[in-house]
Amino acid sequence: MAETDITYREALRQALYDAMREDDSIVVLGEEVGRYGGAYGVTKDLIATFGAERLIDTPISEPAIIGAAVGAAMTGLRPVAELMYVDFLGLAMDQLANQAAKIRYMFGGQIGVPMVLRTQGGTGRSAGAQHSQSLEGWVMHIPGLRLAMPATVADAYHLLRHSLTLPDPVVFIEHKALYARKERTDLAARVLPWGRAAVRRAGNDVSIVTYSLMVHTALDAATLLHEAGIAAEVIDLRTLNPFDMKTVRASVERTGRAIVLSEAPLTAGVAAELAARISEECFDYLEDPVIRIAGEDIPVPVSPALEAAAIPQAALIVQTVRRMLRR
Amino acid sequence: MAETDITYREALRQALYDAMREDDSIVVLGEEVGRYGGAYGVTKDLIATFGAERLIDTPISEPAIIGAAVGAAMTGLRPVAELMYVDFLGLAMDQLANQAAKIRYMFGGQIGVPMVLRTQGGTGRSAGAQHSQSLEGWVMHIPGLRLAMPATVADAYHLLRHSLTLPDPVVFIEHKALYARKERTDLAARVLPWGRAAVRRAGNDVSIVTYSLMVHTALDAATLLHEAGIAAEVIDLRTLNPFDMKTVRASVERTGRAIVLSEAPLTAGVAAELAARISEECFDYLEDPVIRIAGEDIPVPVSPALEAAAIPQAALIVQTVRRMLRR
Amino acid sequence: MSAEANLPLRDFYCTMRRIRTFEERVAELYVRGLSAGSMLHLSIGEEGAAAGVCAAMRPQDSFTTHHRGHGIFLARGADPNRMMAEIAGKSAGYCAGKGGSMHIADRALGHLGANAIVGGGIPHVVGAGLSYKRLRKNAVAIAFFGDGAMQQGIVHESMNMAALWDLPVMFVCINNQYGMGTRIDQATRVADFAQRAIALGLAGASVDGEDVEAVFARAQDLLDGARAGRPALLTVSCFRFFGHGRMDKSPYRSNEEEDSGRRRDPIAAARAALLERTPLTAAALDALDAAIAREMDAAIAFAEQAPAPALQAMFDDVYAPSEPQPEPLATRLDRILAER
Amino acid sequence: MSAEANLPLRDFYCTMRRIRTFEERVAELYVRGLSAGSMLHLSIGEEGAAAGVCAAMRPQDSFTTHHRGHGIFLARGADPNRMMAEIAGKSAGYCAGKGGSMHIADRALGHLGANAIVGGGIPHVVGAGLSYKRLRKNAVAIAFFGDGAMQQGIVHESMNMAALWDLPVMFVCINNQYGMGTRIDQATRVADFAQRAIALGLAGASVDGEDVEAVFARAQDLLDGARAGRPALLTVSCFRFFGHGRMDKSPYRSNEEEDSGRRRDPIAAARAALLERTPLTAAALDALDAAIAREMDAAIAFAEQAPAPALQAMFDDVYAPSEPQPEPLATRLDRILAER
Ligand SMILES: Cc1ncc(C[n+]2csc(CCOP(=O)(O)OP(=O)(O)O)c2C)c(N)n1
Ligand SMILES: Cc1ncc(C[n+]2csc(CCOP(=O)(O)OP(=O)(O)O)c2C)c(N)n1
Ligand SMILES: [Mg+2]
Ligand SMILES: [Mg+2]
Repeated sequence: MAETDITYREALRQALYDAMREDDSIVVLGEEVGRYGGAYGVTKDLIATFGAERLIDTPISEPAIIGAAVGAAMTGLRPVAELMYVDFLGLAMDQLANQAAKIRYMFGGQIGVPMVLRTQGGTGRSAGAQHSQSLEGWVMHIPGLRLAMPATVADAYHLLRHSLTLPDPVVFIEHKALYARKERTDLAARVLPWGRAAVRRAGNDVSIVTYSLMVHTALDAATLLHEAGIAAEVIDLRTLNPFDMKTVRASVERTGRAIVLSEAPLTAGVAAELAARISEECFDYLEDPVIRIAGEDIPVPVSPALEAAAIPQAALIVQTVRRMLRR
Repeated sequence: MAETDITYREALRQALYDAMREDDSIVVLGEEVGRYGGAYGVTKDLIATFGAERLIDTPISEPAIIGAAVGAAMTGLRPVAELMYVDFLGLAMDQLANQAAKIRYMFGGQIGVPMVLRTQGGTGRSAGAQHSQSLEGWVMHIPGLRLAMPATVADAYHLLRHSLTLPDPVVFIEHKALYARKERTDLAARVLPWGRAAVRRAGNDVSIVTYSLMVHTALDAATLLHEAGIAAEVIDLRTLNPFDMKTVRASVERTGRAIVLSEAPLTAGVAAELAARISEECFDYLEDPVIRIAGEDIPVPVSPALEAAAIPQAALIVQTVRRMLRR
Repeated sequence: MSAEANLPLRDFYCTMRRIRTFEERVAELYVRGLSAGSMLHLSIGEEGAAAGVCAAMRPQDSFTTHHRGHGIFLARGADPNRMMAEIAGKSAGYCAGKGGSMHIADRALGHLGANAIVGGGIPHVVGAGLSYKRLRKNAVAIAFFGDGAMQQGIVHESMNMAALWDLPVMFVCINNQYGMGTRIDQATRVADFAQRAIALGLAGASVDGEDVEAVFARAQDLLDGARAGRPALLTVSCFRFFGHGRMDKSPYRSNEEEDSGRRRDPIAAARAALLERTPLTAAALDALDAAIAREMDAAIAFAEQAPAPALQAMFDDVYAPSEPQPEPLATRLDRILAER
Repeated sequence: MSAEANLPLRDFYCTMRRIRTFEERVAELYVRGLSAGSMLHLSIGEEGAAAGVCAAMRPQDSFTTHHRGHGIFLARGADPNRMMAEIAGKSAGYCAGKGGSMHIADRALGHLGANAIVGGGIPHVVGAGLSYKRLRKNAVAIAFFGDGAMQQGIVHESMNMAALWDLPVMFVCINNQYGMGTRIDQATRVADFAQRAIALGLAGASVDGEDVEAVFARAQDLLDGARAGRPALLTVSCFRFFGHGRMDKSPYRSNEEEDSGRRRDPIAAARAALLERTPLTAAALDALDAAIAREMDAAIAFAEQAPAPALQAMFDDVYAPSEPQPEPLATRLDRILAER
């Protein structure tokens, strides 16, 4: 197949479409996923192909939506439950963390929960403190949950396809500011396997380790750094459970410097895990402490100017790297 | 007042008693807090003194319990909402993280939410995967929530008293394995202020940074290490938001080595934050990477032997420190 | 808009017209890209619910609203300037520009907050009811929310608690027949929500939101009961004239449905009744409308001219001012890098 | 216990007696410190609900239970040896000793899991119902839970969905009047839960759990309906003979209440009916009881002798065996420290 211009949103939709064609047991359930086509349009018109039995519009009942997906996954379906905003996890965390994540374990391996929880998070639409969060840290902390956060169009497609083959529950977090992103992509081309990080830009001076939207911020920073004669390597983790420490390590051992970049509030988030792990595994190679650049430790303000200032900007990354390298 | 033998449970109860005597606006609400006296007996007989209007037995409705506490806190009461197990946070996380934590901010500082969410967590009673978790990491990640985790009898009393004077929501996590712990304590004696860590044992060879039950595991390890001629410093953080990096830093700069100890699963938990922060702030002083010793990345199994093996043991700490120090 | 005790319908009309005109102006603000936030939910068509219920409230009463709460707050007496400024994300707004359209609150008027989580504000009134009961305030706390929220478990928990504890609480479901694109019969088998309330021990009643006087009367009855410890659920039926948000063109509704729905217009009904039942002339009402239009134009101008919040303000109000504050990222990086 | 189609009451009796004896043995296990876990909830007094409903289920049906689920699973046909071993945390148990009393499941018998979160397993049957409907399985999924769980929002959400989608689902509330120490009238104003079901569009019915035949008949009716897409809530009233858990001495109940409650004994009732209505003699029933006692003694012996799980087993089953596994802490430390 040839490369075409395709958006992140279209790639996700295509992934659902292709997977549902191949696997009859896949059903999508959630608020507005059917007739409406999804709050962000990812399931647009799928109902026309697959019918209301497979694109199931639900009442506004997040705990029961996720709980129903758990039950369906235990009994022969492969549900894709959509949580309209990752911010609503607080309503459904029991079903996710106490049920989906633990059922295989508590029941001694008898029953798996092959479901995908699709949701989206992040800032960028000044949607306010309750619709702009980055809560992947909560998920990453719970054993039993796989976690993917695609940054590119190809990954949106392939990671979602892959999620729909896994035997365990997957939390799949899209980014609201990426839906309209268009890339020239051949969806038929192979990508890296699930669990492997991608080096999005090679460089020997510093490793920037990140995922989701921030990959692009990191790439912007790398471009600016390049102009200053600094070669930054940008690593896109793609999945956070499992996550590919091998690639990160190889990079940091080479560059001797690491920046961990995440949109979520700094404290006790994913950036902490990445920084801790790099610090413990690459200690002898580090010229500088691993620096975390992350969201401010505040709720996301609705004012667009404040919202933008509350998450990492390329300029700050550039400045930080230059200070680290003293040039 | 003189020192008496008092348990962690009694200290908590006394704190509630004394605070409720002084402050008429304090009410306690939760499942079984009144007539039953609390699942772990912390509110035992308080109803006899304060009546059913101030010790409010609720239906089993965790989201609404926390939500009602939020509303009460906004309108003149100072509620203490009890969540019987921290594991039930998944049901109430929306009311905690999207409501209690963000109300002051979203509303531009007009209205505060001076409430305390009292709960207990951790292993030790082989209560299974849904009743043995350590979910403080979820809380620490949310800006707007204060977080205390007392390890000692005196702190159980004083940190709870202090929580009941704060203008912002506090999550107060007790440890189920500490309730019966007895210490000779003078509750009238002053303790360190809120937000300050306590050096529970001084030492110059390695800093062990921890909180809650693991303080005692660390102290056990330190005793064993002492026999091997190694002086470990044990730091009890007491509160995780805010947390006292100053004390930690001073210690690590002196010892050059740090172990971070937490009962929660390792990945993306509180231990990650502590390790990341020490690594970034004490980089030039570290002889070894900051080592995290934490719970296994698994749900907690019910079998007592497996449960015990799933969380950090003193022996492993000792072994690790000896390997770090090569003696 | 002066209150004429013997002519409440004129007041209702005025309140409703102010809401509608406000919302029309907000829509323009949005289209011009001046509103903060991608999300904007207009309450046009629902003015009868807001005006009727709020008129029955007393000054000491408090309330929470859902995401579609502009009208309710205006009916309660909000200053359109500060509302508009908040919606525009300006520091002159009710919440210093941090909350925006979906998170307006005002302590002075007993507004405990709009909420962007469907159902999120519902249990808060249970807590407020506890306070009022304990502190003997003779106040009622009222939760406003939509028909979609009736499927959230928390409404059931909250109603059960309110009934169990005889709290001074009223739940008001503004039933505009839709939750986003989901019609009520696609969300539940039983759209008569009063039954749910009754099954939990509350009073349950329904009223047609086109008739603002009926809403007021019903609300007043139920509020009297609530004040005496008999909580209630009032469902006010109406039609959401426009899309869920400003981007939603409601493709899931037929033209006929929209046309007939928009004929259920509480403002037109009130106007007709005023002309029929009172000495007020069309010209007088037009003059009133024009005055309101000027008021709302002024609110737009106020919001536009108001300064944006200072960037530094983003660190304020995470915690009370007296308490330890968050450390800004830049400060932290300076500290770590400078010390090396 | 062979099935005698013309004498179901004998089967019910047998099932109920097996449950009670099993629970008595479990209590001993607990007292002797051999059960894994501090938590143990006995279903003595509730045998009528378990035996009656499970007898009406078909082999293809599935179910979830609450924390007080031993009796239900036994009535469904569980092997007492494997149950007892699970409760003792042994690898020969149903869940390899990882679940214990509150987390027993068995795929083969359609047990989708006991749950220690009050209400946690309720929505799972909605999902199972979706599966069965879509996969045309002619099966019903049944959620068992207590009266306390009726106050969890998720039960309301789940019932609403089941009704909305005409799912083959039955909700069974075992109403033992208490949630821990909270009597039902301290948890809700309306204890007649059928009203809640009806208000959401489900069939709602109540039956006295002392009469196992009545439970069976009611359950069969409702299961027929559920199989045809008419979900239902069945409330079975009974009395929890002992404390909430083994440590709870029920100080919140008077002796009179306990005495009269324990007279609502489905086993005594069935025994009396058998003696009256059938040729079975007291001696025959005693012999049956004795056989059951031997069976349960054997289960205890089995559990005691079963080996404890290997420590390494704790890392199994977090993920499917084919997938990346968690790295044990010791391995990680070895790696980090060895490499330096
Ligand atoms: C917990 C939660 N779920 C979903 C949403 C997305 N959402 C916002 S409004 C809405 C529809 C609400 O319908 P209704 O309660 O009837 O209020 P209306 O919009 O009709 O006023 C939905 C699904 C949300 N904001 N919060
Ligand atoms: C979500 C949650 N809240 C609270 C508890 C603690 N708890 C365990 S059982 C129970 C009472 C349940 O009562 P009911 O549903 O009537 O079941 P019963 O114990 O009477 O069988 C409570 C409060 C829990 N396990 N899970
Ligand atoms: Mg609606
Ligand atoms: Mg009960």
